[in-house]
Amino acid sequence: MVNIVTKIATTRKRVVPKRTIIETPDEVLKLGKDLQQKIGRLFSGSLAIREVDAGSDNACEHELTALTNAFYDVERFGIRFVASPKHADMLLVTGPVSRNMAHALKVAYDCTPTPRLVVAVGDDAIDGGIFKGSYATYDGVSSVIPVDYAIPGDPPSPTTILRSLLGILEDLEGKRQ
Amino acid sequence: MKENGSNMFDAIASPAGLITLLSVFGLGALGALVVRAFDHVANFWTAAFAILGSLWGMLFAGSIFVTHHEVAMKVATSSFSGFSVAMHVDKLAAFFIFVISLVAFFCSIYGIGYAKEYYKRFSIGALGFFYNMFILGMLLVVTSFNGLWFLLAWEIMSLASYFLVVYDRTDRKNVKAGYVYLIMTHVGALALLLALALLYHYTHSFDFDGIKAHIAAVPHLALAAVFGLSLFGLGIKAGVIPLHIWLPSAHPAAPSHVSALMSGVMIKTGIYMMIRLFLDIMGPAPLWWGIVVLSVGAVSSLVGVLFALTEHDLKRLLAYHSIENIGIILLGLGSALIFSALHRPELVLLALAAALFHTLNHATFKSLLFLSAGSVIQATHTRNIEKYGGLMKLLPATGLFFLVGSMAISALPPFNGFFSEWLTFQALFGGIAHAGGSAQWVFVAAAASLALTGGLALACFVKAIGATFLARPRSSAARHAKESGFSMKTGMAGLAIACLAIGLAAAPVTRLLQTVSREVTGLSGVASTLHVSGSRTLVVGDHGAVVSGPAVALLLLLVVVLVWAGVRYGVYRRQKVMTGPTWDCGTDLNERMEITATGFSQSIIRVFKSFLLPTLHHAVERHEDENPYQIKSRTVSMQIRDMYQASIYRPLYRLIGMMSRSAEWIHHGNLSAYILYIFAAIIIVLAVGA
Amino acid sequence: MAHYLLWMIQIALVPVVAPLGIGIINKLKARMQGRQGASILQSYRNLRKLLHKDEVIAKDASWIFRVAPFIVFGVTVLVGASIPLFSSMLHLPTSDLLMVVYVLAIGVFFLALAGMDTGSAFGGFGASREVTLGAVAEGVLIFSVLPLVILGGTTNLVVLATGVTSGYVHHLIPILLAAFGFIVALLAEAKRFPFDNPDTHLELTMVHEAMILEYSGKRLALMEWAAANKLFIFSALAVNLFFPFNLISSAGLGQVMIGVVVLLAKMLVVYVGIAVLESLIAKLRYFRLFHLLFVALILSVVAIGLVL
Amino acid sequence: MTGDTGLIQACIAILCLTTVGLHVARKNRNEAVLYGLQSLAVVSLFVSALLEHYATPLLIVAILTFLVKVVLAPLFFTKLVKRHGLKFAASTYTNVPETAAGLVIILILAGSGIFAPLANLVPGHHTFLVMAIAAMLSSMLLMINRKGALSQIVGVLSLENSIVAFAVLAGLEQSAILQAGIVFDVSVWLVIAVSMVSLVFRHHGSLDTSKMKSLRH
Repeated sequence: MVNIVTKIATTRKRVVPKRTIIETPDEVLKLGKDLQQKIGRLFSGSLAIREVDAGSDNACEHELTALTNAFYDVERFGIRFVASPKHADMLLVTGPVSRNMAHALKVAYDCTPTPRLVVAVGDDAIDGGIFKGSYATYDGVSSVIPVDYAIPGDPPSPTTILRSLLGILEDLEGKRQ
Repeated sequence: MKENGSNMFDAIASPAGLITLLSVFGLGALGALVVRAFDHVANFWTAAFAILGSLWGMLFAGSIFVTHHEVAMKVATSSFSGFSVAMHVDKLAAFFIFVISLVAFFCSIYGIGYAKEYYKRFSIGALGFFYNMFILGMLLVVTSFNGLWFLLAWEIMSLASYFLVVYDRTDRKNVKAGYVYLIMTHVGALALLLALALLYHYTHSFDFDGIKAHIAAVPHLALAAVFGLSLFGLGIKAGVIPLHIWLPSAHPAAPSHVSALMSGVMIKTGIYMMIRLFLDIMGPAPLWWGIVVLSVGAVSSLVGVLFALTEHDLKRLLAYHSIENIGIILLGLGSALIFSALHRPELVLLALAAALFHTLNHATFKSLLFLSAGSVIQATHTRNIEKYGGLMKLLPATGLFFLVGSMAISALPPFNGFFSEWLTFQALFGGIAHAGGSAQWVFVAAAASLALTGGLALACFVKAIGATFLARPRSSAARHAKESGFSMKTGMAGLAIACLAIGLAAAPVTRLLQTVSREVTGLSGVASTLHVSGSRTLVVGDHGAVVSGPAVALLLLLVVVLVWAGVRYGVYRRQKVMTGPTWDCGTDLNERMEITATGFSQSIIRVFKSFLLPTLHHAVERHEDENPYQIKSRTVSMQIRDMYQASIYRPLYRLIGMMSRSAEWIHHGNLSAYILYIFAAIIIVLAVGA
Repeated sequence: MAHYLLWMIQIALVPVVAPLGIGIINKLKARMQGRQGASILQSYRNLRKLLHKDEVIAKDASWIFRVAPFIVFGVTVLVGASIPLFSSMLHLPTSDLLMVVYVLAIGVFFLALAGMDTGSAFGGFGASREVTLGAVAEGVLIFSVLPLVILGGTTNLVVLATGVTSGYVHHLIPILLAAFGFIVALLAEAKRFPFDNPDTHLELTMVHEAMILEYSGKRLALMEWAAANKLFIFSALAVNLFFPFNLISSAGLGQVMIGVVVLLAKMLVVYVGIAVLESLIAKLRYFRLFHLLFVALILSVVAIGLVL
Repeated sequence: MTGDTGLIQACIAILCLTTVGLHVARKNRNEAVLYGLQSLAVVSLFVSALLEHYATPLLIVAILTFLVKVVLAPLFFTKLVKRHGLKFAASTYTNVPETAAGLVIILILAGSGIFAPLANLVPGHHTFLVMAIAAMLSSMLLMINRKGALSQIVGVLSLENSIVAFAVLAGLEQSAILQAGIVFDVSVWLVIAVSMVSLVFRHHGSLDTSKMKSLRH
């Protein structure tokens, strides 16, 4: 315990000057502020996302986990990744829904309490992508559960994901008016 | 009730009342034999007389409390000098009569429905006879005032309960359980006989008041011997730890309403006699008596609950909990003995009131638990918890009653279990604060074991309820279980209400028990640290550790209802509540994937493994012929080595076996040789005699 | 200030401030990980959103699953109102050490049952671990407060919280030992770091999260809120029993304000301590936890020895 | 029981001699006859008691003992011997000198201090009581000594006779309990003797108890 504390104290905070790397570009910050404002109005400030991996090739997972690192840190905008679909408002489904995962996806969808959103992330989830037409998959999430929105890209970068999320929330806000 | 004018109560609290009480049960017993040919009639006859008798018992006990009478009756027989049918009912005996009658009342109501299972299989008349004789025996034990008469009543009680244990003869295990029970009870009775004989030798009387008068004549060593013997004998009946072997096998073997009576009340007769002997008759006890009783109580409570956790036979689990609760009662009794040795009368009253209160509470919630376990077993025809599951939806009433019983036994307010454990804790804390020297550390150990026992009891009953009543049924028997009959439900409902009522009326009940303990210990003039203010709150000590039954119940109810209303109506009202699948990572759930009772208690067994000595046994069966690597079946069996069985009883069995084998040479089949032995024996006896 | 106003504060203090505490801990942990982290009011937003959502209840669940959240939350509110927070004048018939422990045990009882009720594997194991830990932690809790009970002569918490100050000075060491025992029991009961990681959902380690996995909507909100309350209650007890300097006895507005502020300041120290602890050490293996608990028990017994 | 000592002396003498005779007798038939003689001696004791002061129950008992013991029992034994051809009583464990030595030891024992309290129950009949005790002990020796089941039964019956004699000599003849006891005892014994012997014989084919070792397991 002691050596950790001493190590934290002694190491210099910034090996590389902060403003070049750590400083999040203003574009992400602006996106974040808008997201936070929209979530505040639509989900009373806390959007719980359950990320369901329906047989994805882990590319989208990397991008989605990047959202929670120190650089993007979506938690400060009110977005939370939760463990069980029962706690979630939005299901981010990745991957072309392999045969084995179809039932699990169906159960996850049934378990999510309404008002719920299903967002297909990545080209595989939208229409099977590079695995399109294979005997092992159902070619996209929409063939198993109703999909509300989609985020194209193989895989979409964290910024695109944030931008699409903002678009989704704006569209939702439009519908709700 | 006015003190003097109520002549109705005076009439009841008299020898006549006592005799009617005993004769009602006697009649019930004999009548059951007479009509044993017709099952239905015998069942109703037994139940009617048992219910009538227990009602009268409660009335009788109540009137003794109201009129402060002491019913005494003595019929001296000329031929045997020591023996006299002496009956004496003071407040302590009246309290135990009330406990016996209360439990017997609800068990008999329950019995009407439960005995239907035995129609045409076994003789209901015999069941009725032994049931009534059993209750009669218990009533005689608590009212007898002569040593030999007490032993006679003790025998009636033990034999009647033996025949009830082996009532279901078809199951080999029951017969063996009865066998072990019979041997151990009579070893206990022998110890008691020796103790009373020793007392008779010095005080020349078997009557308790005679013994009490001449107690000074008994030398110190003999008094210690009597204490040891009676603690051993009564300990077997009460089921304290090293002598508990018979209890977990005998109680479950009996029909459920009888095992409720046995577990709820019969083991309390041991406690009654301990109080009568150690506190009332044998005067101021030396310090080491209290320490012995306290440590036995601490060990019993902790070990009892640990073994209960490893059980997956529902009734054995409850039987082990009886051992645990007897341990808690002994904690109260032991601290009372220590305080009387240290001459701190105000703490003696607190500790004894705690022990008596827990006796009453344990009688109610343990019998409730056994009755509800009985209806679960009747519905599923098996005692193995692993075969239950999901019964809360199929047996809603039994589930609710079992829940109430479990909350009471894990000492959760507002039920009665909490208040007696609270009093026991106060007694132990008082001991830690005020007792000097070594007694202090025994109190610390006892408090530690009680705290740990409380938590583990809660763990055990979460396991029992979870595995039995929640989630999905694990076997077809559990899937087709049907709710038990009306009489069984009323029996259980009565006891559940009793648990709650005693919890709410904790303060007045404790004041009543204080008068009992004042009378037993003869400390009438002393102000006790425990006093009841405003008939609602219990206050201990001058700084006032306050606890009040009705207030807690009211606050809990108020808070839960307010929260429910607040959320239900205060918040956005248009939420929908849908029933969907259990998520569990999206897999398809079947009943094998629920947690089982063994799985549940596995972590606790690992934590206490140095004590419970769990053994894991892998048996792998392979296909010999085709492919040795292809496993046909794999069975994993986990057992708990019962430390007491292994370290005390098995060597004992081996010793007795060896001794009997060494005496076998005398048995060689030659008739004349046997007559020679008789002849020689006569000569020797006469020679010694002359 | 009118007496009943004081009561309003006493009752409302725990449920209102508890989520803030959780927010502070998460914020500090995020800060120590270099992230900016969610705002400290985020837990209020989560609760508000969950309260407005619909619910999906498992079809295998019985009425216990439906009733448990109200009981668990109600129990924490009742205990919150009966423990000594800022004023020594307010005490209920339930403000007794054993009553507090056993009333909280009702919460644990129904939480564990609800966990097992849906028949999922996680709920079962969560309940088993929770109840096992709870059993030993309850003993440690009672024993760590025992030195104070012996000093104060009673188990009444309000009296303990005020009475101990007198005997405080020449019993410093036993009280510190007992305080360490109490902190360990606090971490065990509130399922904080060395015992259970509140953020993780790893089957191997989660205890509290496993039981509320199947809850949704307003029932999930109540369960999470109850967990926050429980942590607040135990830290309030730790602060007021072992460092009891702020309990006011008069009902003046100024006095009350000071009392509350001092209480929250002292609680802040505890929360910061928890956040730092959670960032520094790794979670202990499940069966090593009981070694920690038994060490805490032995320390409390040593403290009792010193006090006797 | 203070009747004229001459008659009593004769009866007691017969009693002791018959028990000694039983030890010596080889043939079962002789044993039956000796037993009949012994019972006759006991009955005559009853008669002498009756002479002294008449009591109807005592009379009934005397008649009954006479009928059963003197007439029926020997008859039954001889019929049994004839039917199963048990002419010879099975041999004994000890040869004749040893049995004689045993009898002497018994006589000394009977007279010694051990049985003193029993012997001087009635000071007048001290010698008679001693001889009755001696008869008892020797019939027990007979039971131990003999291997044949039949002679063991005769041994028991003679023990029973000597007990009755002792009781009568000790002045208990008037007490109803003794009489009832005797009647009961006799009837029970007969029933047992009959069923036991026939059963044992059918099962073992012989009455020699030493062959019944298989009973042990």
